[in-house]
Amino acid sequence: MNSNLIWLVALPLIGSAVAAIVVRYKFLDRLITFLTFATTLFVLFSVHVGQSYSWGLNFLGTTLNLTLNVSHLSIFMLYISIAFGTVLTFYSLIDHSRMKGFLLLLILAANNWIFMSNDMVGFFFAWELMGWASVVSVLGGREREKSRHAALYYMIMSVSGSYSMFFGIFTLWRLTGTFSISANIAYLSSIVGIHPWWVLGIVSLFFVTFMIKAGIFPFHTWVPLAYAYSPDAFTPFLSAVMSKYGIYGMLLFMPLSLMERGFPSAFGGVPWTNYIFVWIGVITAVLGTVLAIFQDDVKKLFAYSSLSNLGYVVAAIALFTPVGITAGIFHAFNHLLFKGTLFITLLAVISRSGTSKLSEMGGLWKKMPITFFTFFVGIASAAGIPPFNGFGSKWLIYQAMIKQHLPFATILLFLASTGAFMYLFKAFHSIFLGQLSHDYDRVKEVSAVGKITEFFLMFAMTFFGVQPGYILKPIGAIVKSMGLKPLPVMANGYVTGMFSNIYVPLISWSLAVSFTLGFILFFVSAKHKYVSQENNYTAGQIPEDWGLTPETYQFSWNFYQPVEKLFAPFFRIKIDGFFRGTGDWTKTIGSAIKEIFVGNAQMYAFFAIVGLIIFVIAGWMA
Amino acid sequence: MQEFLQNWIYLIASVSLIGVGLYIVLTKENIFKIIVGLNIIESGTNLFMVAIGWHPNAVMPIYTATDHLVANGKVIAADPLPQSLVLTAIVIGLGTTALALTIGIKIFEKYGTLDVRKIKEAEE
Amino acid sequence: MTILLKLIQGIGVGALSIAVGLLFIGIGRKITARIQRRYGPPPIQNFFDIFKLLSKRSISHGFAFDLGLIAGFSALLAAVVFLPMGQINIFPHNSSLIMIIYLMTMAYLGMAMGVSSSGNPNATIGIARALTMMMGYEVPFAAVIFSVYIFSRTGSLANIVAAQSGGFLNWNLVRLPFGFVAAEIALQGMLGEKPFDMTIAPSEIASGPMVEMGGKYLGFGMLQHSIGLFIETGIMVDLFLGGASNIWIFIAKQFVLYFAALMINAIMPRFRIEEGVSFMWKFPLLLGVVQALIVVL
Amino acid sequence: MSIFNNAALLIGVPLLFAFSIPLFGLISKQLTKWVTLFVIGFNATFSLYILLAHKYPAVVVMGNWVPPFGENLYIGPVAAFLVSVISIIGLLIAIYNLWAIKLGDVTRFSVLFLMFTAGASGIVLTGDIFNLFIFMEITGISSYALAAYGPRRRALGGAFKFLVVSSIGSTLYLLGVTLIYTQLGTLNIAEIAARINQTTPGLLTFAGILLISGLAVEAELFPFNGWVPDTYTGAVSGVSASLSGIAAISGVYALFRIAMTVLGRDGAYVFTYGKLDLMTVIAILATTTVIIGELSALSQKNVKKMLAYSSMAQMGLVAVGFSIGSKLGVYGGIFQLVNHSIAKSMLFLIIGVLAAAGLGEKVENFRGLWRRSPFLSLAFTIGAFSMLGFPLFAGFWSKFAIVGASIQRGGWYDFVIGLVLFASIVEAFYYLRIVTYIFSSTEVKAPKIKVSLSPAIPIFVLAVAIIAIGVYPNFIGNFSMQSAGEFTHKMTGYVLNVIPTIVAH
Amino acid sequence: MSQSQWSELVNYFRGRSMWMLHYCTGCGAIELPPVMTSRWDMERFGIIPMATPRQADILLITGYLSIKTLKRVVYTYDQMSTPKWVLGFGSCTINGGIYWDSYNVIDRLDKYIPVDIYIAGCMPRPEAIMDSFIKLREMVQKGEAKGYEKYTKNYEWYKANQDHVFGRSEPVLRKAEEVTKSA
Repeated sequence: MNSNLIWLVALPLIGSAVAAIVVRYKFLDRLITFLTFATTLFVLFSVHVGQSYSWGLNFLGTTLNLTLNVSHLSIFMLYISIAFGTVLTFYSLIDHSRMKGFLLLLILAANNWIFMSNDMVGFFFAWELMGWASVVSVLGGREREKSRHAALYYMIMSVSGSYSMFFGIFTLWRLTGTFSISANIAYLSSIVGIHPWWVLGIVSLFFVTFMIKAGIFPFHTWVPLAYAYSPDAFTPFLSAVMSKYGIYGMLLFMPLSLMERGFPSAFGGVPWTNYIFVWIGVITAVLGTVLAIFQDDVKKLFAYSSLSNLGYVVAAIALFTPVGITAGIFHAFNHLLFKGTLFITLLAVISRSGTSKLSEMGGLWKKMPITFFTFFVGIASAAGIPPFNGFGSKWLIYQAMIKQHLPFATILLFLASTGAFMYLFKAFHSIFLGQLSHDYDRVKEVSAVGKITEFFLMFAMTFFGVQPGYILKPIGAIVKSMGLKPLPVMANGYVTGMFSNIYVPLISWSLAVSFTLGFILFFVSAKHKYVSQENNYTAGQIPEDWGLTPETYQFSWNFYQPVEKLFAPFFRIKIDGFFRGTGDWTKTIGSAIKEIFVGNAQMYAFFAIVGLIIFVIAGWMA
Repeated sequence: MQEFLQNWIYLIASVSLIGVGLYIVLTKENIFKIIVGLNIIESGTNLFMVAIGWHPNAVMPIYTATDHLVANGKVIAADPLPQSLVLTAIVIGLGTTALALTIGIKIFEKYGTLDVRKIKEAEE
Repeated sequence: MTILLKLIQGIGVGALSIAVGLLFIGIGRKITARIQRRYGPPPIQNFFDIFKLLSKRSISHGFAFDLGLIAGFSALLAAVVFLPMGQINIFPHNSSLIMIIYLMTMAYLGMAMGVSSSGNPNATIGIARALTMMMGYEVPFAAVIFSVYIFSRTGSLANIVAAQSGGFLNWNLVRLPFGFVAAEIALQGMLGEKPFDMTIAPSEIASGPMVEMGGKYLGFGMLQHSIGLFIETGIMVDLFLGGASNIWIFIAKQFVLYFAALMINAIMPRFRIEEGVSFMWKFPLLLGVVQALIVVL
Repeated sequence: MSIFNNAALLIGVPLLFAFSIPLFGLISKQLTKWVTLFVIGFNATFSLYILLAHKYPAVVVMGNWVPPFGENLYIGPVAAFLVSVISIIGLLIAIYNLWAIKLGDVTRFSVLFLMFTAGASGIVLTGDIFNLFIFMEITGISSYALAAYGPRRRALGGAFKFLVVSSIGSTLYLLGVTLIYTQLGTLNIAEIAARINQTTPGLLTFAGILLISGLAVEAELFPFNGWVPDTYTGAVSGVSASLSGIAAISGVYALFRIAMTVLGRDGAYVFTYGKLDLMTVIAILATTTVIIGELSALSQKNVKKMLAYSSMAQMGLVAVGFSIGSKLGVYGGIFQLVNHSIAKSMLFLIIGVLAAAGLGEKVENFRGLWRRSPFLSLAFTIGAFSMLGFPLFAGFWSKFAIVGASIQRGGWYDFVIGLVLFASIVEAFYYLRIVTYIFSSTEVKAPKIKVSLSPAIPIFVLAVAIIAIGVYPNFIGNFSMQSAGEFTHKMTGYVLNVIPTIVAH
Repeated sequence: MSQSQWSELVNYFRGRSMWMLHYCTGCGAIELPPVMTSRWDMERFGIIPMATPRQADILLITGYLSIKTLKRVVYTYDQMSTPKWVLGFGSCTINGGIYWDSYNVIDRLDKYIPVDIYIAGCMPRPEAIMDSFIKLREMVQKGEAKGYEKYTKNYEWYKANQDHVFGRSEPVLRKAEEVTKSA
């Protein structure tokens, strides 16, 4: 019995109640949120692997044991999510978007509960809590009507997922009579050899939920909407932390696939269930990338980017090999860090410029240099460029895929990676580079709190890029706790794949030396002088005479038009159309059914009599 | 035939009344005709209830010293309880009818029609 | 002491790669001229050009412009030290091919950042084209890389070279012929030679990324191009031509590959960008996939 | 037997005051509303006393005729619990009515409202199927009249539809009662329940069908629920709240008292309907109701009508829970019934307040409500979330139990619950559409909505109750569990408590 | 290495690598392709055509300059980095050529920008062009081609001439704000 665990859940709930009372005063609300996050992080320092806490809930006639249990995976997830949340809420002290702190705290409570829960009732409770709190959080975006639609769409997907899990939970309960997650998984793994299809069915019920929450193909359609139209300060949390719940859930159930060898292998020693899942991940990665390339709304662009990155994670963990799991979790962490950073910098940019349209921004780097560099480090990480943090995990994912001899999946992931470079550069250019419109002449850099956050995030991305060992070591413990052999050598900075090794600090040193040489060469060369941005090659035309303004001289609309032409045939397939079609169809049926209630008393009487007669006749016939 | 009628006449009558009433309720447009129909159904029900307490050879359920109350070792007095029930039901029916008539009048005032099919709002 | 040695080695390799790259380009210009029945510049013309460029005054559009160009040059310089070339192999245990490719990506990112920050739309269009083309050629190239990975059971260039030792017949060129052809076409795109030179199309978009570059910035661009040329051909040599026993043979093999690319370059017109990408995703990718299938099955 | 143990007061006092209210009305019309309030307040206090002091099970005998010979009231866990809920919700609505009922004949409204509450309590308390009929009619007549109250003409239309369908329903019920009486010669629920096996099977089937059909009108099960949308929409919001918060409780109670206690057997159902048992039939009806209700609500633009359809669907869900027949299922059903009463009556009250503030009933009219009245917005959101079964709100636990019980039961209930969950997704959509409208903003600067104290109290209390139950479900849960025991164990739970000497046949 | 030796070295390299921006205004441009391609092949001297003024060392003006065109030429010249040289190509740049009396054609280029070498002729033959390139190279290597320094030193004079002649023309397009207003 470790009562500190319960504080991880209770503290945010209390904080949430307090924050809800003062929600009118935005700063107080944010301050309480930040303090609660920080305190929770502090409490977390006292939590260790193996601790557990359970309390009885007098429910359903018997005592229902709600248990919290700290595994290697949960403590890892807890640390990264709460730490990121603390950074975000610290930044949000200076933010003006409509994010409500108390909802974030509710999500935090749910977050902690989800990661620690060892019983499905608590898990489901927390999951649903997280679901609605996040939906309500999405509501306050800048574009109200779109944000409303996005929330509704997200809600429907989320609720559908929850009900699927609901069904799964009780099916398991019927089979085993217990709600304990570990006991149920043990049960499933004991019968997977005998009834693989049964297990697959039950696990699918859970996986649908996790896939929806993580935004995996074909349930990705809510992601761009919810990310793009949620309050700017909430999007980082949505993308960085909340997408990981799905990953966490998948990791819980993933060991089933290999135990007892319920399913025959497809290729490379991967059971075909996992093989399909690898491909789902790959499709998600490619799809997210390709769609991200064409977005004009920067938040939508990064939403698709999140999609793509989660595709990577899913593809990696679906392999369920030591390298795969390591790579997957590592990438999940990296994604949390760099995508969180990117969304925080976007928050800064959007709050200053007032738009999230790429085609309306440009040239902001001179106005917001620190944000610019943070963003630069962020996209470098996201593109997997050493020495920043995204590199190690991407590299490991390739290793894991190749190890299982899955070249085609790897090729597509590589395509996604190059595509990532394209959209990242697009965002980078359209926001920060190019011509600064005169509308933004008065834009200022973020205030001190923002600068501190940004420096910290830059440092974190570089640090974990250069010293991946600090993350790989706990991941090694997770891999071990899943019954797999962790990767052999994981000293700080030394990443061992199956095919080749890299020593990340070496890369950093090499870069440092070469940059020094580059600077030396640059400064011994002839002098340069700085000119204004309008002083540009315009084929001899003098801009003023030509009616040229910075906006008209900025290339950001239809950025990848040729690629669009290339992919045009694929855009006709709309996954979204399926869901929307189902929705419309339901609506049509609903309207038709509504016509039953014609508003005529006689008809109602008639229904009742007909019902009675059918009863009686059926009674006689049966 | 006579015996059959004796045994079943009330039942047949009550079922017919209910049937007639239902027919009226389901087919007539006029609100007041529908109310009449409801009343007929109710009468049928009441008749049915009274009928079940009755027996062809039954006597009044009033205690007398004579032993013709007993036939084949069984008391064959008419069951008094259904009658009391019917009384209650009649009262209730009265209340319902009165209320229905009131509502009917009000409907005529507000909607300007007694056609039950026209008592609806434009679909919102 | 070891560190100092490695440092000196690394700088030496960097200088070598620059020199060889510039020389290659110079020879290439001469060869192209001869193909076009011109006299052509001297092979060392590029050294004149570099010297002139670095000594010429220039303009800059800001710090990001400077930093981007420096990053473009330096990241490639950092990447080249990991390339095993003949007996010169400074970090034999750290020659993961994917790492080298991602390091090169940093150079592209730096370059892209620099030229875009100039605010000239031609530059950005050029970069957009370059990135699109990159998506085109990286896919068949990835197919080849991963085929080689699986075939050689290693992802380290040094080990791939080691796996090909023992004569011409052990070369991947012989063992993985489809892959070689695919990679060769991808190399054409990587080097930005015709028919894939839409990035710098001078007559359409005023030489694309280089539009605002003058003086030392253009010099850095040229240096970057020369190192890039060296690394890309070097990777091909290591992947398919069995590496080399010493640096001269290595350079000779590199030149053979470059020569082939030049030949194609000299006689080809330019693709439109989406044509280029879809070409890359048809023929070379098909070859790459066939190769991967052969390797896997 | 002390006077404080005499549950007849729960019916008697309201009825007495109901008919004496015109006298108070002579003094002041406002006074009548206060009298109503105090009488229902007495009921609430007294029923809570019975419930909390655990003064049950108890049989209240009329005129010293012990059951089965006399009429009796039985206060078991179910009655004590449901009467408390009815009275408390009645009390809250009465508080609301202090503010809401201003126009027209206030005196008669008070009379009707008291009668309505008395009738609903009577249904829950009585131990006699004919008295059940009488109380049904008292509730019915008063609710027709209440539904017709108000300035709007659609109230009349709705009331008339209610009247027609409900009259037919009560006729059917009465016929069923008569048939049972011909068989067993008794009207006492406990005795009928004990001797149900002595009936002729064919006649029992017919009687059962008549009873269930008749009661399904009040319990809002399809196809007997045609009146629901028009009546709820037409009536003033306070009345809609009472209908969904009070009448629905008594309706569902009556249906399952007959279906489970009278016609059922411990653990199984004696009442067979061909090859199906009664509960299967009810499950089919309930599932149909859920689906039809939710789907009809989906494209509904009028919020009040939407809530009406939602009520229908929720009653279906309750019936699904009951029809499972296991303790867990009935537990879920009762819990859901109470949660629904709390949430739905609150939603209707909110609609009433908004209507008074000049806000229309269209979904679009809710746009930007958050800026105009955070209190009502929050309360509406809480109610909606409770309806949807989100955690931290009351609805979560009951929905959880019903789904759990269905899946535990297995078999074709998997299918039933699949449909119900699908319908719940639809429900989520239309409720959240409103919630999202509430929190989205309008361009036009609309004035703030002032909520006076009298409607604010019930809304606040109900909203707090929802969260309180959501956070700590055990309080209501325990009562629901006891009630479930009474339903599922008919001999030990009900019959033997009423007539200790009876032997089941 | 002394300062002068260093600058000699630099000049030598500069002379060996001269990149050219050809501002083709008139008919003279037709003489350039033979110069660039196999017949005369100017690349053997390290002279290659470039796309933008930023990259170029030589500005080649191949024909008459109307006032509007001159404005562009001056802007282009300003955008080039030092060291930079101008080649006036054909009679038009020397005295206006056949447009000597036109109201909107300038008749002498070096009133507005410093011209290092004029190539006479209408039009000059490719040989003449090649010869001028060689001349320019020799001048550069000797450090004699200092037109750009002259421009800096006498900027006021050049500016006055430019302003004087530009005063004769109005901008072709309207001002920026007018454009946005009408759009």
